[in-house]
Amino acid sequence: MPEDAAPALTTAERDELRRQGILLTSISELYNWGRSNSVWPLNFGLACCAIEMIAASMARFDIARFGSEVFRPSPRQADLLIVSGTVTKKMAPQVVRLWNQMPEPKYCIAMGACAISGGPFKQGYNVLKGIDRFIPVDIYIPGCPPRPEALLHGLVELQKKIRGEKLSGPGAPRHLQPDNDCTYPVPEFGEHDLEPPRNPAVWQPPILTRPDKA
Amino acid sequence: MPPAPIFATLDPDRAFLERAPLLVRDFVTGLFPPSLQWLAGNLLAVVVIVLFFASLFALLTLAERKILGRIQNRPGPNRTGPAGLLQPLADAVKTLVKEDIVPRAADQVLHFLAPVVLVSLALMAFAVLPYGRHLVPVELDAAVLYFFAAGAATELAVFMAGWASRNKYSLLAAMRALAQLISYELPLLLSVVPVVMLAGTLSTTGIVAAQAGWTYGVIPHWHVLTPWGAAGFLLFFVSALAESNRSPFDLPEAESELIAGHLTEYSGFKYALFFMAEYFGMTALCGMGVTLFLGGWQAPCAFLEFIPSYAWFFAKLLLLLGVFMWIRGTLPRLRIDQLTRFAWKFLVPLALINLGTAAFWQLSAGWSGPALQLARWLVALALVAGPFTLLGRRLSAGVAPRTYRYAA
Amino acid sequence: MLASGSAAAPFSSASVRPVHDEFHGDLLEVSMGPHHPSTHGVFRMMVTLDGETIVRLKPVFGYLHRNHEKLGENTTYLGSMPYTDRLDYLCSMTNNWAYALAVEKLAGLVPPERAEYIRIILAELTRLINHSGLIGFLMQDTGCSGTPLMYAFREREKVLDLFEALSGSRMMCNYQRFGGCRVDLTPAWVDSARRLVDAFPRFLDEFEALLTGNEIFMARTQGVGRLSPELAVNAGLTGPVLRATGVGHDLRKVDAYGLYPRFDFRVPIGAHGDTYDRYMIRVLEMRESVQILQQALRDLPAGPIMDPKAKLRGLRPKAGEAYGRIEGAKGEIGFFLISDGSPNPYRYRIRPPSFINLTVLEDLCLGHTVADAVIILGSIDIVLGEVDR
Amino acid sequence: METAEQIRDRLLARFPGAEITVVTNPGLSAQHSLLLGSPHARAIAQFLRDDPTLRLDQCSNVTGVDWPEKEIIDTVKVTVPDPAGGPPKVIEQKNKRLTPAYLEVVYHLYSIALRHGPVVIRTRTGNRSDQVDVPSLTPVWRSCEFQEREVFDLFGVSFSGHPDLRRILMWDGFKDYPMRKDYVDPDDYEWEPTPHDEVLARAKVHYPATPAAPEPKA
Amino acid sequence: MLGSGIIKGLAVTAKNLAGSFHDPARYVTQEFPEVQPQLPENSRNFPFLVADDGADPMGTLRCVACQICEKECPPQCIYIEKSKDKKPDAAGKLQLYPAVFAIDTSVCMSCQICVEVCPFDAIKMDQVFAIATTDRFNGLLLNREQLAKSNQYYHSIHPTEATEVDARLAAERKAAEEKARAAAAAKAAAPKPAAPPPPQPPA
Repeated sequence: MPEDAAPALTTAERDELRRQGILLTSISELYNWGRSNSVWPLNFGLACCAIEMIAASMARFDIARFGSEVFRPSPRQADLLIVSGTVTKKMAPQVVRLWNQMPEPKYCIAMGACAISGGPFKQGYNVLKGIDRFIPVDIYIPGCPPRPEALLHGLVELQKKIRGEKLSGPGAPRHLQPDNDCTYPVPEFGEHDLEPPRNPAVWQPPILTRPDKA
Repeated sequence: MPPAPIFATLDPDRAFLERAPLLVRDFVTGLFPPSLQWLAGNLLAVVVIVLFFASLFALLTLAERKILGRIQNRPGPNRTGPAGLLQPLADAVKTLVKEDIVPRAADQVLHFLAPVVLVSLALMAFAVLPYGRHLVPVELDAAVLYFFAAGAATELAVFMAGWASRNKYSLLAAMRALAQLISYELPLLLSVVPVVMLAGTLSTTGIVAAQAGWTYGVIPHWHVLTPWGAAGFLLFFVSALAESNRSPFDLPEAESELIAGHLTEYSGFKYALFFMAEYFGMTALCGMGVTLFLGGWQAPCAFLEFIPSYAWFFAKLLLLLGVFMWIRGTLPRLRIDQLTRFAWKFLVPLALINLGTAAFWQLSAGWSGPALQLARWLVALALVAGPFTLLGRRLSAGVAPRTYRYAA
Repeated sequence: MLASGSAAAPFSSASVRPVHDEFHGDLLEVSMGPHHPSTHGVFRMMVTLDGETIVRLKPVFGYLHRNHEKLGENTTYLGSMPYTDRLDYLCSMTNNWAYALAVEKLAGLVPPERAEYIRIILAELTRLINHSGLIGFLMQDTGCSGTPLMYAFREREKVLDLFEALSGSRMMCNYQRFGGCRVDLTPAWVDSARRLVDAFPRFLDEFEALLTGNEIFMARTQGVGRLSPELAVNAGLTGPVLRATGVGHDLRKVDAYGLYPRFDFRVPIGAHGDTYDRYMIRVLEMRESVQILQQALRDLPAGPIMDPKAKLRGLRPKAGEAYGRIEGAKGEIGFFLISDGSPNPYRYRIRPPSFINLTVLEDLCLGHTVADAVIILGSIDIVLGEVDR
Repeated sequence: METAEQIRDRLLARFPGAEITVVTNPGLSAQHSLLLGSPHARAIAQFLRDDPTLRLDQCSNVTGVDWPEKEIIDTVKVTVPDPAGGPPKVIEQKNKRLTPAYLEVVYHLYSIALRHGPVVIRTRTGNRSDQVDVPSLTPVWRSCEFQEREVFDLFGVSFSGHPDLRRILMWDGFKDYPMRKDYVDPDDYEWEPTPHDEVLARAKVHYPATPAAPEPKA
Repeated sequence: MLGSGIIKGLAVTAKNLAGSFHDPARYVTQEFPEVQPQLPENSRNFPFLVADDGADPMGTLRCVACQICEKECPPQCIYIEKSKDKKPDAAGKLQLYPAVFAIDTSVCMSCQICVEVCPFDAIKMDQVFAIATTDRFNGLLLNREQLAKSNQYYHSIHPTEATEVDARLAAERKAAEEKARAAAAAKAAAPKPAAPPPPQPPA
């Protein structure tokens, strides 16, 4: 509600607005409650972390308790992309494509060191140093690999994040902003590296300052 | 125009619970002017069926996830609402608010129509099932025919979806769906023919009525308790699994091979509609199975008749659906050629022979005395078991457990 | 048994009909993967279909190529050990062992007896979880709704609990060291391992009751993906895939590395080389592994677990080269190291069994359907971390 | 099993014109290998596979090794006559030379039928730039198919006679040979909070040019 | 007979379905956020720095900034800068300390090699795993203050190992003290006795 935009409201109008606000609030609560309790991940494993992701859906940990055991193989029906493992440069375009194919509202969890930053393999010539160079990531789960419980914890954090989203206003999530077509450019294979090697709209690292070491 | 009899007339001997649905109906239709009561009654039936089966669908998805969970030593969804009961609601909200993606290359009209057609066809099948003693939404003389006509058309909607998506996996799924339709419609129908033949009617109420009564008050006269009926029920059940695309015949949406088959390009609520139609189809087929072979709404023993008939119907229905889920939790999937071979070389001949068994059963109905009765049973059982064994041996030729050697 | 006279290596039939053919209509080219539920990660198969029948299949690799060998040449010998965990990330213990073996050959270290026993125990436990997990995944590909996989992972969690109690990590154990092992077994650990091993045959029985005699499973797997022993040997296949063709080649017997000659176990071999054989060989191997485990846990000697000559840091083996290989769960996993006397290996090469086992994928799949290709791939047992490295 | 020298002798008897050298392995495993000259390599490989006493039916492992030119300083003692007519002096003379640069392919052969091995054979390219051809052994052992493709992809060794020589791990348009020792990977070091050595040097390019900023946490 | 294998399989799943209601071996779920996992002692996730005194962690870090772990760390996720001055350690010896000690948990592979190579028992493995975050850059880079945990904490997660380490350190300290005492005695025996000044902590 842009409150400062309407300074000359009568009390009645103000009450009316408030009532709408309450309605809107309960709708948004239902909306967020439904989405947060029905997060269907994409059935998409990349590397070692995928095994822990599978383990999280197995009997010991049972991700089904959160309503998330419906691992959809098709991106069209998935709400959550768990990037579970090393994203190589050869794989990065496909990951971005999958992300583009998912319908909004969608979320991304970078599971494990490799997905966050390239992890132990970051010095490799074919390893992308973190999937957040191309797509926006909501939750980062460090670990190599994170325990299944850590993934469940990440999922709970994601549910919290979804529940905290607002339906309107400037803080609205990406998919509710009108001028957002929610597609991300897919990098292409170049002669030495991906082209472009990063998506500057998504990847904005802070500037590191460091005293001279030597 | 006089009000058409939507439901059969009220039986005054019945208990209150038995009559309760009718009383509610009469109360609601009574609120309308008499000239509109036929319309109100029809609409009420439609609304009740849609609402009831939609919520049954919601519960079934939850039940399936919970049963699969329990089979796999885990609880399944249990934190959305008390014991996870609100999980379907959350899923519904989620699918409703998801973005709806139509691929640019897809046939826009067919891509939209397929789920709509599928759900409406699946819903149509519910019109002729007798849910209770007097609860038949539409009393049709050719109810069985109508039911299978509506059921067969659903596969066309699957084909529509697969073709319209312009996705190679969807296309493969569409091809599979058609092959499956052609193969399994036949045994499904053939397994029903004996029932129709013996009951002498295509009306579902008539078929249920033909299974009324008990021997000694405890052994019901259900078709499934006769040799031909048991065989027919098994044939029907297997064909119904295939017809409703359930494991082990879930080839069109074979997840491990074809991503999600015909559903690959569907998102949001359209996907939910497909899911709903699958469950509707499964429920309707189970309902038909209950009607044809398990005595419909009849109680299993005379002294259990105090429980209202619709409760019996739904108890049997849920039992069958539970078996569907149990099978889904156990069995791997067949291959498309094995699926068709199974239908044409095994189910169809068995169903045809079963027709003969049923005919024999009907002809020998007059045999009396324990010796003749025994002979009747033996002959009928032999007619069922013999072909099953022989055809089964041919079908599984070359497929057997093996013994293994050890290297020196 | 093995033909030796053929002049050239056997290849899959080269005469595949063209994609466009006026008599048969167009063929369908499907790219299965790298995102596909049944490619066990990010493997990709370019499949050409005639109806549903495969007429051409080209595997595409590299979607998980994380430059393992390059990293291995830029880090110390010890520093590569945790990376080997991530090769075949289901079997970190056997990878550790193979690498340790190669370095021990290079540096002349000899692990003490107790360490060898511990290695055997851990390797066989790894074999149990790998094979049961593989069968679970295979059944998933065959279309089960997760049930066998769940049972397999139920048991796997028990083994992982043991691994975690010993090494600290569930999957990435980083446990073996050059010349021995990092941590010693405690008596409590041995007891729980013994309990697990004794209960394992019951699980196997249940698993087999669920799968082995199932008519649908047999129909899906028997006669599917047949492989001749000649081709299998020539294509360098190893492990259960090779033994399913009837070649009794098991490095535990052939190389007799570690202390395997002390143990009484048999090597099951198949006769048909089809998918069902590959499944059954693994089931039987698990039963043999249980035998080995029972003997090892019974006879576990006391003593040190590290070669006294070994030191943790600053290993600089003499210049030279060595190739160490062991029978991993998926086949022969080998490490080829060239040392130039510096702390880093000059060349660090992994011989990945599942990569080489994929050589025959096209031969196995031709003439079968998409559904078969999926289970054939599943029965070869690949892990992409190892295929692409 | 025969030693490498015995095999070489037998091979030389069978293939009189072939170049076959025993490459000694100074390491503890002492696994010597046979260096095969390109012209006869495939025929020799086939002989090794089919020879009844060897029957090396399994080619287990194929590896590329990059040997760039390396400067070696040989210390030679030279006797120099004293120009002043005294007794000749022995002085040490340091000769710098470059080792030839080449790419090497190593094959580990085993016999499954006779349960012995390994016999290690090697082939070498002429140099690292334009003469990178060696004969492919894929027609002899099918197991070399993917492994030789991998060597081609990562080292740039071109196998003549390989049925399907394409890049296997990297994408098709990739130009470099990343496993060579002189490969420089593309720069993406803009966020390296814990860099070292070479990485530190490369990461610093991305840091702002503030000299010796005070550590904020101290 | 056709179907017997299928029925056997159905029996197995039915047994598990029923067993999940009464048999703990057939109902293995640990409901995570409520039931925390029982981690074994050896379990490890990310490293932490041991501080002898939990009240003053920065003053009593065992780490002497020798940078061995930084060099041995396979993925190179540790960054250390030595201090310019020296502080006395627990044994009273003047030692450098890390002015900067950063571990990038977005890179760390939990391999434990830093722990193995540390000659001062200064770095150990933590067991905390519920650390999912939305903060990519600052949430994952742990600095000295975040890494330092007390010796009591170390005892609480790895009791056996911590007791061993404490015993070893005490023995080393005692040996050092005895050596110092012997040296002092030797000096005292010398004509000009001059006791070594007690180590003063710098201000």
